[in-house]
Amino acid sequence: MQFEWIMVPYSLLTLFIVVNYGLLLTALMQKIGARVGRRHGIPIWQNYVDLIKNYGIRSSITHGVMFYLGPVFRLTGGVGLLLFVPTLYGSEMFSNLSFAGDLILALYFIFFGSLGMALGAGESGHPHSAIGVSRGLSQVTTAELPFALAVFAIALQYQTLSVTEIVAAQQGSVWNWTLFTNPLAVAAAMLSFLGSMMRPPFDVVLAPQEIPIGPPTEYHSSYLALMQTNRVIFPIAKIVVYMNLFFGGAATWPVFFLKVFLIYFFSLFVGVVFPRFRVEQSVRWFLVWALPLGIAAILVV
Amino acid sequence: MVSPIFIIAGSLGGAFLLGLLRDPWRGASYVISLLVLTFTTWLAGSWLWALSSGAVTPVEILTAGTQPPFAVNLRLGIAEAAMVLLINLTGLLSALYLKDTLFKQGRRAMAVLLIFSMALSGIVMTRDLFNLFVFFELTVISTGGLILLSRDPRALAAGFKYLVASQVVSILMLVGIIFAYHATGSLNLDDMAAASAALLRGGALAFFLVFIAVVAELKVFPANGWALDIYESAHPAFSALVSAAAGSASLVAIDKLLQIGGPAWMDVASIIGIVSFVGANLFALAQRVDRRLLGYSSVAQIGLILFVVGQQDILGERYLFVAGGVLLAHAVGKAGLFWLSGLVAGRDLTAWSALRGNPLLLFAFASFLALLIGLPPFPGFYAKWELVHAIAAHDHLLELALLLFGALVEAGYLYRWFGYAIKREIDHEPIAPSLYKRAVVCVAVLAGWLLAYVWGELSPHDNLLHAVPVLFALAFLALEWLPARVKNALAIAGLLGWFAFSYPAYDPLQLIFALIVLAGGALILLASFHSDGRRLGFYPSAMLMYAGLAMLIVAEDSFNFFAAWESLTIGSYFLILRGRQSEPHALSYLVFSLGGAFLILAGFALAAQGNVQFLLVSLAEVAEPLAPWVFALLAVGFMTKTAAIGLHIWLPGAHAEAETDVSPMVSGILLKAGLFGLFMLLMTMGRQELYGVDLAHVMMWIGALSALLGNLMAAFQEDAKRLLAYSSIGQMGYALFGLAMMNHLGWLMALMFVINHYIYKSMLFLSVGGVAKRTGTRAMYQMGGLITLMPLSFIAVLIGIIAMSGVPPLSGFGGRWIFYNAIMTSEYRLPMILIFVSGPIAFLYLFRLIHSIFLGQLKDEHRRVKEAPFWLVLPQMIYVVCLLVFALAPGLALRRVDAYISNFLPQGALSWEGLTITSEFGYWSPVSIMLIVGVIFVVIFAWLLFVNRRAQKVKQFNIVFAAERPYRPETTHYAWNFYAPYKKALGFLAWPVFERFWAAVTDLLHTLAELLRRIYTGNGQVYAIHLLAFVVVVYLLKEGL
Amino acid sequence: MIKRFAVILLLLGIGAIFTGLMVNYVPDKALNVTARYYAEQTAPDLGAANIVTAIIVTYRGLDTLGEVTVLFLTAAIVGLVLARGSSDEAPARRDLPPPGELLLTGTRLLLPLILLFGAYVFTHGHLTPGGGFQGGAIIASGMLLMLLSHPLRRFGHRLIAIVESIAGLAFVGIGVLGIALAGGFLDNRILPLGTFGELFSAGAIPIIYTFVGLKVGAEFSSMLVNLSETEDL
Amino acid sequence: MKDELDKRLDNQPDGPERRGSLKDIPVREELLPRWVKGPEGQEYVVEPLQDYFCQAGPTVQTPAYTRIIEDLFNWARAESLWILGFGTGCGAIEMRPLMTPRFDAYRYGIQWRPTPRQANLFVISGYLSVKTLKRAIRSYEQMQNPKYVVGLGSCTINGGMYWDSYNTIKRLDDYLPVDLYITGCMPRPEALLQGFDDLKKLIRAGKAEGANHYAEHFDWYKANQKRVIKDWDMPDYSW
Amino acid sequence: MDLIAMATGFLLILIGLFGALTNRNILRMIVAFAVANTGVNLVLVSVGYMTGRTAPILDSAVPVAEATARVIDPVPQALVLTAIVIGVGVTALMLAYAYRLFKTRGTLDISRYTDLKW
Repeated sequence: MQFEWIMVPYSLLTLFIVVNYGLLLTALMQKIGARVGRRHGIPIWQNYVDLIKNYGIRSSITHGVMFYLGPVFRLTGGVGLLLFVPTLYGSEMFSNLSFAGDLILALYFIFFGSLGMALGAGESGHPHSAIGVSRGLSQVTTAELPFALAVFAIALQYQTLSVTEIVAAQQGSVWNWTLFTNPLAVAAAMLSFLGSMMRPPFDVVLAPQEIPIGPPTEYHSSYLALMQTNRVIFPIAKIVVYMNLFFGGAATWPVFFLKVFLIYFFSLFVGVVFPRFRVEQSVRWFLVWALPLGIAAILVV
Repeated sequence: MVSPIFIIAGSLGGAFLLGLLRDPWRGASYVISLLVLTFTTWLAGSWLWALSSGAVTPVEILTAGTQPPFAVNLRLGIAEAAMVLLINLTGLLSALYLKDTLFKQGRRAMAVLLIFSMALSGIVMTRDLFNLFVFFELTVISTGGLILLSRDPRALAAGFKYLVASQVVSILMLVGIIFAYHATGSLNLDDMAAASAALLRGGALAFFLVFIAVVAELKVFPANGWALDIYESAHPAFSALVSAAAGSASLVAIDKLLQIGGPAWMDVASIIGIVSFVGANLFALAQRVDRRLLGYSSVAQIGLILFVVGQQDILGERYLFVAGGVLLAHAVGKAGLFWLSGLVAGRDLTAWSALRGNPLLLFAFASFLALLIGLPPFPGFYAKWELVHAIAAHDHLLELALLLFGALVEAGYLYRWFGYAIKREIDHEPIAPSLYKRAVVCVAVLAGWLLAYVWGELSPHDNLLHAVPVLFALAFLALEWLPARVKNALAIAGLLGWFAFSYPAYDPLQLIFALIVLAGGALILLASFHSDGRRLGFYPSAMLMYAGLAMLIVAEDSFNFFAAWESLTIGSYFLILRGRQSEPHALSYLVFSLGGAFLILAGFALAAQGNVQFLLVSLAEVAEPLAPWVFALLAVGFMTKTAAIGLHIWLPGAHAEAETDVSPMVSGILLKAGLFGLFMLLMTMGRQELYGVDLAHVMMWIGALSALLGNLMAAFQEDAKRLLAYSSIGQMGYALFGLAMMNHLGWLMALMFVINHYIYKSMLFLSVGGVAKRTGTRAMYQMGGLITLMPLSFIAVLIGIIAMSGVPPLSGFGGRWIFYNAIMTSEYRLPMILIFVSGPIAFLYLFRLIHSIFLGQLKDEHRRVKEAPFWLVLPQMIYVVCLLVFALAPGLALRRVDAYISNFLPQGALSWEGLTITSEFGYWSPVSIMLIVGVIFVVIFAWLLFVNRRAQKVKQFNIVFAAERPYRPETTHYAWNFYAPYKKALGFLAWPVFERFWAAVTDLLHTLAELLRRIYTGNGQVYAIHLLAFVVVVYLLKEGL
Repeated sequence: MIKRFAVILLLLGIGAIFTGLMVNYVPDKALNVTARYYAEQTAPDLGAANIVTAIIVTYRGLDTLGEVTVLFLTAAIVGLVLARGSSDEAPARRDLPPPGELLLTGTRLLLPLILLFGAYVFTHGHLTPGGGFQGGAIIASGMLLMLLSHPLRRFGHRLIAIVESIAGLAFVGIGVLGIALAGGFLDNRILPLGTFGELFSAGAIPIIYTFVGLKVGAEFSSMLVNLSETEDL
Repeated sequence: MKDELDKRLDNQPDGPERRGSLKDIPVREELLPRWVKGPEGQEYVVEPLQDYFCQAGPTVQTPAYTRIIEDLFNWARAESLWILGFGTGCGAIEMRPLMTPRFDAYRYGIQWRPTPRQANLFVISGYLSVKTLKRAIRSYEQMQNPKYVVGLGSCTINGGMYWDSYNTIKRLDDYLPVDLYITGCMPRPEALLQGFDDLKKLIRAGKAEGANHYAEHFDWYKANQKRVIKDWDMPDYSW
Repeated sequence: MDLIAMATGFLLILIGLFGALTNRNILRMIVAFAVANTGVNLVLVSVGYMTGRTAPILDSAVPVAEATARVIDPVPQALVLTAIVIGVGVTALMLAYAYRLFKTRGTLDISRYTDLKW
């Protein structure tokens, strides 16, 4: 596959859909979470309002170049990740820019935004930002591990690293999904997914009220707006990867919305049930519970 | 030709003539002594020349006009001539050195000196057993006199102990001689050899007594307490004589006896020799006094030569070459060191730091040590090479192991000493100003290098002193007076010139390594433009390292490979030692490197099976039972260099403490030598199985463990350079892992790591080094907020860490992508898990690096810090460009290598179509990724600039701080123990288990040495008892055997 | 005590070696090759009646040269050892009671005879038992007698040294002459062999032995003098 | 220490000027100018207040170019009130119930933010001691324009029951530009919700320009603040 | 009984060595070594001895022609002379050392001269 100009509007369209869906979805998730607490929670459009408000803040400060660039990195990471993976299976329109690389690209591009963000947060000079980064990075070392193993396992299983081909291999029947053909890998990956969603019990990175909110402590106004934008794109982009790898992908938008919702909901569901882990606890948790699953997944393939 | 008898007659005449002179005529006496010694030296030299040029044949000197065995006869062959020359030259030089002392002591002392060298020459030349005894006694008595030249009051007691011991020796010897005479009816050695069957049957005990007496004269371990006391207390010039000349003479005597004794006794000599070598070296570990240390070392060296003498049956015609090489190297080195010790005022090893003021003497010191240890290009190197090959070919594996162990211990304590000289405080008196003494030392240095040349010529291999790179490196010794910048330009020109010159000869793999070593080396050297002054010692060392690397790449046979390996080890050792706090680290680097080198040597020796020339490609043909062992030895040797886990403890200190521009050299370039070796090994030997275990699999585990633990430990470092150093361990682990996968992409990945690691590690070391230079600290938590002050360094580090972490779009991702494709076809899956674990850990330390240094809070004392010097920044910027180019077009380098690797592993090659790289499993388009990411980034950035154009720039304390304000930058900068919670969870993995292990090993050795050396109680009687015990024990063992 | 025990144990070992030597020792029934050669050839070749002397002076002349050198060396070193630091201490000498009349007279009487006897012994070394070493030792004993009788007397080191050195040089010189005039170093046949059994026979042997005798005498004397001077009187 | 510093400052080229600025040195040790020695031996003075803190004052931030966009923004600002989680006095206790199911302020787009950077509403919850005032000012200044202040309870209006206390301020409006007071001692959560609703109206109407007011009358506010805060150990405007 | 001289010689050597290794006084050691040396010399000459033969001096009693059958082995005799002289030399040297040692150290006990060790 090669680059064609038509991909640009197609990709922008994907982006547009995903942003809007994400804004609503995250609000919905918050509402569901609120309902667990017997509240009504924010209005469904609240994310739009917050976003507009933040773009509308008149003043801002900057701590330096990296501080300024941090959110740019962050959003580039989210958008890039989204665009490097085909959103809808079989649709040339929504294959985005996946010609540039395969699964491995997606896997490593996940870190692009986090790295830039961490750098930006670092330049703010706020110790809480640094503490948040420290926690985040520490946690990610083991949280990503089962996912990596699962990816390796299914790459071995399907003998390919191309996302499209992996999805193709899962077509036909629900039973062809990796979820059923390789449940161990999926289990490992889904545990890992919990760790990457910044939700309880793995949200010690942000830990509101403790280290205010971790890395973004100093971010505000349009910086924050960019990050909020990313906050709706990035999880979905990640979920798209999971969906493609483990849950048969999606051929149409409704299926896409449904699957993304369900996968997202899984993290929310766990999050409202469990309290927060400290970093070393979560590291141990991943090593003890998720890692063996991943290893088993590799060995049985 | 003048008859060699005049060597004896002349000395005696001279000695008697001295008696005629009046006591106050010191000058005349001295001149006579010198004339006599010059005469004998000239005589010996002319004979050596004539004999070696083939002008004359070995000459038999009859006395009394009667044929042997009825009269005493002497013989002068080429070996004897060389020894006599050595003895008399040492005597002459010592006489020069002793000028003041001799003037003070008068003609009698001079006469004794003359007789001493006469007696030693006699020992060498005589062919009569009893005559040998007479000369030995002359040596003993004159030693008794010459000890008194020392101003040390303790020398007297030492002399008495010596006399006691030699009385015992002479009693045994006489009894032995007379019974040997009785058994053979002759005192002539040749007759005895002819009748050796009879002698050994009936008079075995007689021979034993003579043999053991001569062996005891050699001061073998452990019956040598008196000798050590003499070495410690005697005048250094005399110690030089004892060590160099007397030791050599006694060895010749032993050699003569072994002609009688035959193989059975050669074995005894070998065992005594090797025990001496190992034991004395071990004891030397605990020494703090220079001359006593040299004494132990002498004992060890003599033991080694005794071992060689004992191995003459298997060395065959190479015996003289080997024995001569070791012996002459020892003699010159040891004599030189003793002479040097006379220039140093203090007796503690650390007092040698006084040498630091004088580069010439320091060079001499280094040369002598290299001579002793047998480093290239000195004779000992050639000799040990052949020795090891011979004993390996005859399956004397235990001896081989002991030999290498002893040599390693020796290198350890000698280079520890060198480290003291380079690094310790100069708090002692300066070195003695005597011109004579310095001249003598210089002559010894010259002799050493001359021998190096001669041995190179004699060896069947290439003369290392003919190798252009080595010569180039040595040329810098002569250019030391030039300013550093000029030398730097020369060095860069040299590297690039050599690259251009050799370019056509490289195959793709070599080309990649050559690019890194030569072009890359030149690039790093740009940073050295920063230093002004003369930078003594830097360029010869650096160029030696580069020379070794350049030669390593093109080496075709094992000898050249190993010689290159040793050169680069030595060069880099000197380089590393230059760092401010690097003394212990340089030492551990050297010890590990030499240990690894010895394993390599053993591996080659086993593989060669006695072949003089062993092509590296013939490693593939090594037969089965041996092959896995060879593989294992070589692999471990190479892995020492790549600092695989377990053998890594030298690396962090060595890389971290090195100078700013040295760290990238040793990290970015030097580590690749090990990888090159592994490439070479795997290409030739492929997979090997030992006890059913696939060694490649083991390597894979080692690689994975290195990657994991290296990364993990890097994450817990507070010192920026140490962090980078540990990260190198991890990175090398990745490369090792890739290699061990033994598939196409695995190797490609390893090569990718070779290139990438060179670029980003050099860059990071340079920028971190620049920062450390400006801030005066390497502890990251003491820095912070430097981004605005050192923006270029920041950019370099930023690009570096993005590349290193493998995040797209920079080149590190290529490595990860190839890695994933490679593991798809690998058979072993478990080690992957470790690699997977270690991957994200890289983020930990990389972020910490950039955050703690450049981000966060700026410290007060760094407010006026400037950007790193231009010459440090320039190469960094070039690296940035390289990284970007390499990220965009990895094919530039990889495509050819990909094709090249297909020669070995055809499966799984990549296909390069247009912008996309495709493997069996996936695809990747570097340019597209770069463009897409770039476009998205620019768009978003532009948007942010638009909406956020009026941002107010604030200062470092303008942070929300729970409504408070920060107290100080130091307390606000979150950097120390950055990963505290992580440490809580996984810190146990970074427990320094290997450090503890190696520390325990060295402690054990030192404790052993410290405890066991107490057998040398200082009591002369005890020494004599040792001697008798030695005799009895050897007797019993020999009987038992 | 442990040390003593260890020594005994070790000496038992050495004793075992010696016993081994003795047990294996079988006395020769006839002269071996070397000895036979000496017995047969000494008289015709060298013209010396005392075979041992011939061996010492000529056949194994190099040993003897070494031997002489040992003495020279010892004398020199004893001088060195004792000279060392003797300058800085000048012990107060006390007067001794004069040596007895008997000793003095005896010395005066015997000394010339002793010296004469010594000279006889070394000049006749090639004919009779005796030789340079024995003669030299006899001469030195005369010296000892003198030292006993005149404890405070200081002898001329210079003279002793000159005698010693000249004798040594002569020995070496004669040896070198052997290269030029005869078969090799220390060959005695630089002079005619003369009539077997006469004083002036056996080539250079008597001359060498004379020098050896002088040298040995001088060296022993030198040692004795040096040692006697150490006495703190 | 201070004398010596003075002496050494006199020797500097710009010494006298610096001396001027040193006159009102706050008592805090960490804010004293100090001599620092750089790694390469250069010595210089670090004045924490100058060097650590941005010296710029607040500026009046103009609304967006067009009315429509500004209205949109004002609507959004009103519907997205992010309260700084800073309870200054006992009134903070009345804020908590707003987060509970019973009152659930989230329904109205009201959320709490742990950092002033991201909050746009500062609720001064009750009496404000002088000591807390300093922190409140800092936090307020660290919020971004536009930002709103709500005075909660009578203490913020006239000192309330602390009207004669020696160390509480009596009238919040003298120190920070208050957009809205919610009276009562204490006002119930319902009153708070009502107050927020009123604030929303103000915002939507574009009348809640406290931040710009503060910037315009910065000197007046500062003078008032400094009058009560004796140990003014911070820059005039805390960015 | 032929070996009585030799045995005596060996015994002397052992006695001498025992004395030298157990007496701490260096003068006694020197004397002991002298004893041992004597033993060595005795062994030396005893090796050359042949029963019933005469000294290797050719005179009227032993004509040249009969020498081979009548004289004992002359070589050990020559050697023993050299050995004796060397022994004397070493003994003298040791005595001189003993003197100096006593002068400088004030003791003749060899176990006190242990400032050089290890």
